[in-house]
Amino acid sequence: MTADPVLSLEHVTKKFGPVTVIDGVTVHVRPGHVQVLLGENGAGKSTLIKMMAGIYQPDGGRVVVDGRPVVLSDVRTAEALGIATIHQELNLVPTMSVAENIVLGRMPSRAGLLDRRAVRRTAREALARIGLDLDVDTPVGELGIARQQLVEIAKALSTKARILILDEPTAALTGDETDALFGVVEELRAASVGMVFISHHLEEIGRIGDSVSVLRDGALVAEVPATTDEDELVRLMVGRDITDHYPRRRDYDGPDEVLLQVDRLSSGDRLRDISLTARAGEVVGIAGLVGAGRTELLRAIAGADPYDSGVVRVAGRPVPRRGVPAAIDAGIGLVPEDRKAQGLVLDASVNDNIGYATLGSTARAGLADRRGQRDRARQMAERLRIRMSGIDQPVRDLSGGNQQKAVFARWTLAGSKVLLLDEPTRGVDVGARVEIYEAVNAITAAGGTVVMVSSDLPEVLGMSDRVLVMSGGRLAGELSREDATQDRVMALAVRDVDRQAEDHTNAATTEGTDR
Amino acid sequence: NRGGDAASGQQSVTLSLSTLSNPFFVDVRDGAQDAADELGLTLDVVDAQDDSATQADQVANAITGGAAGVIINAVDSDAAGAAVAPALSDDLPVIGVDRAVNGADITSLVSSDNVAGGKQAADALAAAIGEKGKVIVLQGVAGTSASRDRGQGFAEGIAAYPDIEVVATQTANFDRAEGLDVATNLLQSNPDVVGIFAENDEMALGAVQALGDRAGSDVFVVGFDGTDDGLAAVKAGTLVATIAQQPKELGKQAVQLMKQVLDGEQVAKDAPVPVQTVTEDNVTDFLQ
Amino acid sequence: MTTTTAAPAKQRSVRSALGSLLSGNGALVGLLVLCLALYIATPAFLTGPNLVNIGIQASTIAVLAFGMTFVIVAGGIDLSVGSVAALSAMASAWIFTSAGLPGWMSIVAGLATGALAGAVSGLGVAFGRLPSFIATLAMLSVARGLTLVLSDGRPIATSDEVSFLGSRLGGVPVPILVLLVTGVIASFVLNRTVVGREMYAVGGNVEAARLSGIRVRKVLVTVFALAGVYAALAGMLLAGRLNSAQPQAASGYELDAIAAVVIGGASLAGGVGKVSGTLIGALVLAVIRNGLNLLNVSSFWQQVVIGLVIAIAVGIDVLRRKNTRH
Amino acid sequence: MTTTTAAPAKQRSVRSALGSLLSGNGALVGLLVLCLALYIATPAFLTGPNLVNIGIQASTIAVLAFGMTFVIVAGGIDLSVGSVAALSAMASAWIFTSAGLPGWMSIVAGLATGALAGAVSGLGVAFGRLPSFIATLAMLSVARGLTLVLSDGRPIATSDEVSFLGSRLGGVPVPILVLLVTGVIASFVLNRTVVGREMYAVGGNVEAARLSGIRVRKVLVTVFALAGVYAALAGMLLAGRLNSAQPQAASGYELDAIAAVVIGGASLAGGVGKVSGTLIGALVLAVIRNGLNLLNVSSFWQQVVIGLVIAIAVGIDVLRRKNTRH
Ligand SMILES: Nc1ncnc2c1ncn2[C@@H]1O[C@H](COP(=O)(O)OP(=O)(O)OP(=O)(O)O)[C@@H](O)[C@H]1O
Ligand SMILES: Nc1ncnc2c1ncn2[C@@H]1O[C@H](COP(=O)(O)OP(=O)(O)OP(=O)(O)O)[C@@H](O)[C@H]1O
Ligand SMILES: [Mg+2]
Ligand SMILES: [Mg+2]
Repeated sequence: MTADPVLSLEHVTKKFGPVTVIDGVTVHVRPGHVQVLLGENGAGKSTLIKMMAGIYQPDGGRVVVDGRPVVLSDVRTAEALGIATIHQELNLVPTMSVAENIVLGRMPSRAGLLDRRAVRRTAREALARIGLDLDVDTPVGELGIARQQLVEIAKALSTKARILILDEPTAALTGDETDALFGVVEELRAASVGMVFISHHLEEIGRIGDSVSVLRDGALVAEVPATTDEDELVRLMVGRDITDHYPRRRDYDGPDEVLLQVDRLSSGDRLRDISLTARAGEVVGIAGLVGAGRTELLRAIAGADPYDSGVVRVAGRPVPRRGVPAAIDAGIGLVPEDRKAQGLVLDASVNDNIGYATLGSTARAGLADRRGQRDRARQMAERLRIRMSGIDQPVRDLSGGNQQKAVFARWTLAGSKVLLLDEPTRGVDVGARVEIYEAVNAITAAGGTVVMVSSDLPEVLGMSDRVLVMSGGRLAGELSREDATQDRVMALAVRDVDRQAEDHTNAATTEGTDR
Repeated sequence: NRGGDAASGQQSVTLSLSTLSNPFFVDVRDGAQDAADELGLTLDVVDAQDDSATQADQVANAITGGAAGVIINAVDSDAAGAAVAPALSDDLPVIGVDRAVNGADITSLVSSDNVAGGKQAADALAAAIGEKGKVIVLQGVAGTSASRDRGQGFAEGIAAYPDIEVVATQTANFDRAEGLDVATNLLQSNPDVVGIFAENDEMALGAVQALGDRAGSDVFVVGFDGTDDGLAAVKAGTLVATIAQQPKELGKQAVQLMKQVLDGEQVAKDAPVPVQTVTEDNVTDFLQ
Repeated sequence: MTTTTAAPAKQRSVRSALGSLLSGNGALVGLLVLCLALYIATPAFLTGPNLVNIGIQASTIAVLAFGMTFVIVAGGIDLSVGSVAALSAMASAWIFTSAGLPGWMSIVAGLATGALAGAVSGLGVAFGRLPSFIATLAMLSVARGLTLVLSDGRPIATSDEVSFLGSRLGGVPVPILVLLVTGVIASFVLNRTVVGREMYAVGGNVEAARLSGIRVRKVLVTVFALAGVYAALAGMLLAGRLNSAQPQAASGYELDAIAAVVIGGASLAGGVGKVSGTLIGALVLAVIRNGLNLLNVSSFWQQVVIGLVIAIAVGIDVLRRKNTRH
Repeated sequence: MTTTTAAPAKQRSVRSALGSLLSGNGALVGLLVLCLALYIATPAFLTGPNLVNIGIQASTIAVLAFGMTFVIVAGGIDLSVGSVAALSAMASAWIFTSAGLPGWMSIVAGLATGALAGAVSGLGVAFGRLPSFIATLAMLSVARGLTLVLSDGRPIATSDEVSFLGSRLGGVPVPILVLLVTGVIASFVLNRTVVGREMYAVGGNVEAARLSGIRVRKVLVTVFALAGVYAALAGMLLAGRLNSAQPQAASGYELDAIAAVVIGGASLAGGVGKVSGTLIGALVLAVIRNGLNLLNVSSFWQQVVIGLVIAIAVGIDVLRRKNTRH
């Protein structure tokens, strides 16, 4: 606390049109110190750090670096001052290789010519630092979102900055990767790098932070030590108590029915022979490490990707393998993991985005039910507390967490009987998370079933009635709510199932030829 | 055995036309085709789509394709010289049709004189408007030799009438729809115009459309080419005159000359096909 | 219950479609500046008859561009509209003149030709997975070739029904009526129908649209077929004005149509675009050409001026939007 | 130290640029199928002189398309290349014939004109924030107009230096040499230089590029200026073959150039594209035209066939890629 700040925002204000998003906030970044920013979705955290990164210029107040006021007119200026940023939304070029993405904007070169060897070397070093083993020539677009996030982190770390801003770097990560990242943060702390850290995972704050600036509606409400008790942080942040973080309730009292049944689903080497069931009124959680094939499984069930063999049944009836519309007709809905690429039409309004899945079903004679749609979207936005200037605001201008809520709202509105959630609360604040969980409760109470993939283990454990664990494209095991603990899940997730897998495949082939 | 056609034993000749989407050149082709059928030649017709480079490519392809001779209707006279050079150096006969081929010593040129035609158009228009008043000119595609030559001839011709003033010269790209729009606009800003010269019949017909009832009574339009539609308009009195080239005759004579050359006969360097001013008086001679 | 609420809803919908067609829009400022400049430069510009002329002259491009708006909103591009317009008009004239079928059939045949050509491009994009640029570039060539084959390179006279499209109805030019009606319909389709809203979704993020259960292929085929129908109408409008279908009609109009849509504020990246903007874009182009004729600018310099005005018109819009944003 | 390591690195880089130019690529299968079909159809196709013809005939579009590759990779489109080619060639001829400057100056003047025109478009895109479609559509019109103004609508004779570009050098046609050299340079720029890689970044995700500190505007101006230089070269090549700069030269070539790039596997969404693919695309177009001439297909049907072949060539590529994916 004693060191002088390397970077300060002093009484900064930021407006978008008539809306004041940041109002007279002061934040200091000190060397060897992790400054946490905490606040609900849309509180202004990302806006604040964008003023440190040279993306936005404050409308009032000033930015001070090394005691001197500066104007960070663009990203390069900020970089020149040693400021590196990991943005909340991925900023990678999907068509380019991992290596080139890592050195983007500062490619090693001689006389304008690319030094390809140095590019690869820099990239490998950067990946090694966070313990990521990846072919650096892979196009980034072929990676899952978690690995993309890790590449983004590696990219920022490789700049050797003295100020590092991390905007929700852990949102897409599982425990191991988070641990690796925090290891690097500790190193950087020792090397006197000043850091800003944003996360909606409160337990991470105590682990890594030094002090916490709490924002509410764009204003600074408190600055407290990171050791502050979590409940107190929540109170500061949302202005009320949240007693139960995982309010799972089983209110369904209808007939016990298997709603979703997956039989021996296989797809290449990414999904191998997966069978599972989900019953009415039940939440089935799926845990696993990054790359375990969880996303693939949900996408196959939802008709988003073709699969090689196997049958998906809803309420006993096989779902025709004719893409997403057939799955939707059968009552399946998918909240995809990558909201920007797969979930949202960014230029369209919140209203439109919430309505896409119900556009056809609510229409009369081919005409869209615009008024009904607005009413429904408004209600749903209210229920999930989407923070926006109006229902017609482009979803692009929403904060990350609120964008996630908009995708969730679409499927809640569609009233799917079988709802598949892929990382449903990634980037969602504690308060809003509870709203989403309540929505899940409502769906199961009404006799639906929810299959939830999440890398947030406490969430899987807290909200699931049953936990399936995936590893290497297979189901590694199943745990009841009572048996499910972090250790047991992790033990299954890392279990080497490869040999077992081979045996299985052999058996399956023989069986296949016999038939 | 150059130009031998295995199937028929006929010699094949390539006719490279500047474009086939203009009825005038369709007529050139038809005349050429008729003559070829009559004389026992195989005629390969290629369409350069008004692009000099395409034309050069097509001539080159004709040579490698084994043509016995090339009849070229140049997209542009100057550019065509380079295009036919390889054919000439291969000792293939090259006959120009309708437009000159500059910078190359071609075997013969069958053409009507566009500059002279422009002058005739000026005279016809002057006669129709009583040698005085304001006129406008609709130009063809800027930079094409047809547009240049006809425009030049008209300008020279009209200069002989001191009481006639050209108040506007605008391009309508040889296109009927553009002729309609541009003429409409020009009549708007020059309401007292009494005559219009269009560098081809298509634009002239567009101008007639723009004039409506006034065509042929208040305002007189002169076209160029003598296409079927143009001649019909002259007969109907909406067009005062069109400068008729004889496209079929052009095509026919070019093929006939080619046959003579291939048979080893000597031919003249220039084979002029007359252009004629077609008015109501003589239009029936041109209508088939 | 349902019927009583449905009736007023329908009334409102037509009114709001008109409203959205005419509502303040991007390039409007550019258009107004242009008109003001011409008003000062020449007295012939701001006269009733000249404004009617502009309306007529804008009609072909505007109708083409309305159809193009569907395609661009859905994230595609249609290079074939000019050729399809010519082919449809030629088919219409041919049905009447050569096949000797009744006149109303000629209109139906023209529209059907356009729809078919558009649907073929759409199938190529949706099922053949061709980039729309390629599928419609191919159609540009094929349709023009078929037009030439059908007509043997010569104009064909149109039926009276088609010629009516180029005439006047009680003093009002039919092309302007067609422009207005097709504009309102296009706006209605884009704003009020399910498939219209789906076009925005497909253009905005095709993956998100697909995962939301939107039948992307169906939408794409619909979009191109609609563009084909609009092209057919534009082609017949043009033929009607000339009383004949021309083999080279509307060639190169695709760039004008795309320009009209983009000047009107649509993005070639898809997902953004309004019919009202497209109309303004088409008017900008027609006004420039009209104005340059009125001012009798040399045809060489005309092209220079047209280019500059297009850049400036869009530039004004970009500036205006930048200012309101921040 | 640095020099010793630099030398082999440079050798490798040139070799690998050539390698990547020729390496197996998307539409290659389409091209080979096309050639096979023509080989079967006519004996005149697979002869030395005819293949040389194809090379010469492909050269103009290929050089234009190489320049277009930069633009498309960077996520833009350049409609002005045909006009800029004509303007540059005209400026080159004018400098020599009318201004009477020495012949080598005519080449320099041509290239400078192209670079300038391209840079102006680029500035419009980068600083004027115009969509590249609009900025270059405006330039299409302006450059053509200036060409007409400069030439007064008449062809101008070229200098010997420019005519050399259309001649032969020891039996090898210079256009083919130019095609190869410019192709290798383009491939080298895209793959080996920093600004080349930045083009992919800007085209792939402009926001990510900006946030990574890439000077997006500088990249955009460079891209369009390069396309202008390539257009100028293509224009002089064309003029050299005809010994005269034509006022209407290369009009409409922009669509062919874009088609060549897209047939070669690039995406109009940006971020994807290879020079080797573009070359194949240009060859596909040249082979179709050559083949149809050799087969003496009626010129009306030619357009139909060209359209179909373009669709099929790209369709084969799409199928092939789909198969290798899964
Ligand atoms: N470009 C923009 N235009 C208009 N409003 C914006 C823009 N960017 C952000 N906002 C608004 O500013 C507010 C703050 O957004 P910001 O992204 O800073 O929130 P955040 O605290 O990072 O939230 P989250 O936790 O969800 O990421 C939000 O209400 C958002 O809608
Ligand atoms: N299109 C693809 N081609 C090749 N491999 C792929 C493709 N998509 C995903 N993979 C790989 O398949 C594996 C399973 O990925 P998936 O995204 O399903 O994992 P996951 O368990 O959902 O993890 P997470 O979503 O947290 O990354 C990963 O190794 C991923 O890199
Ligand atoms: Mg944020
Ligand atoms: Mg996943």
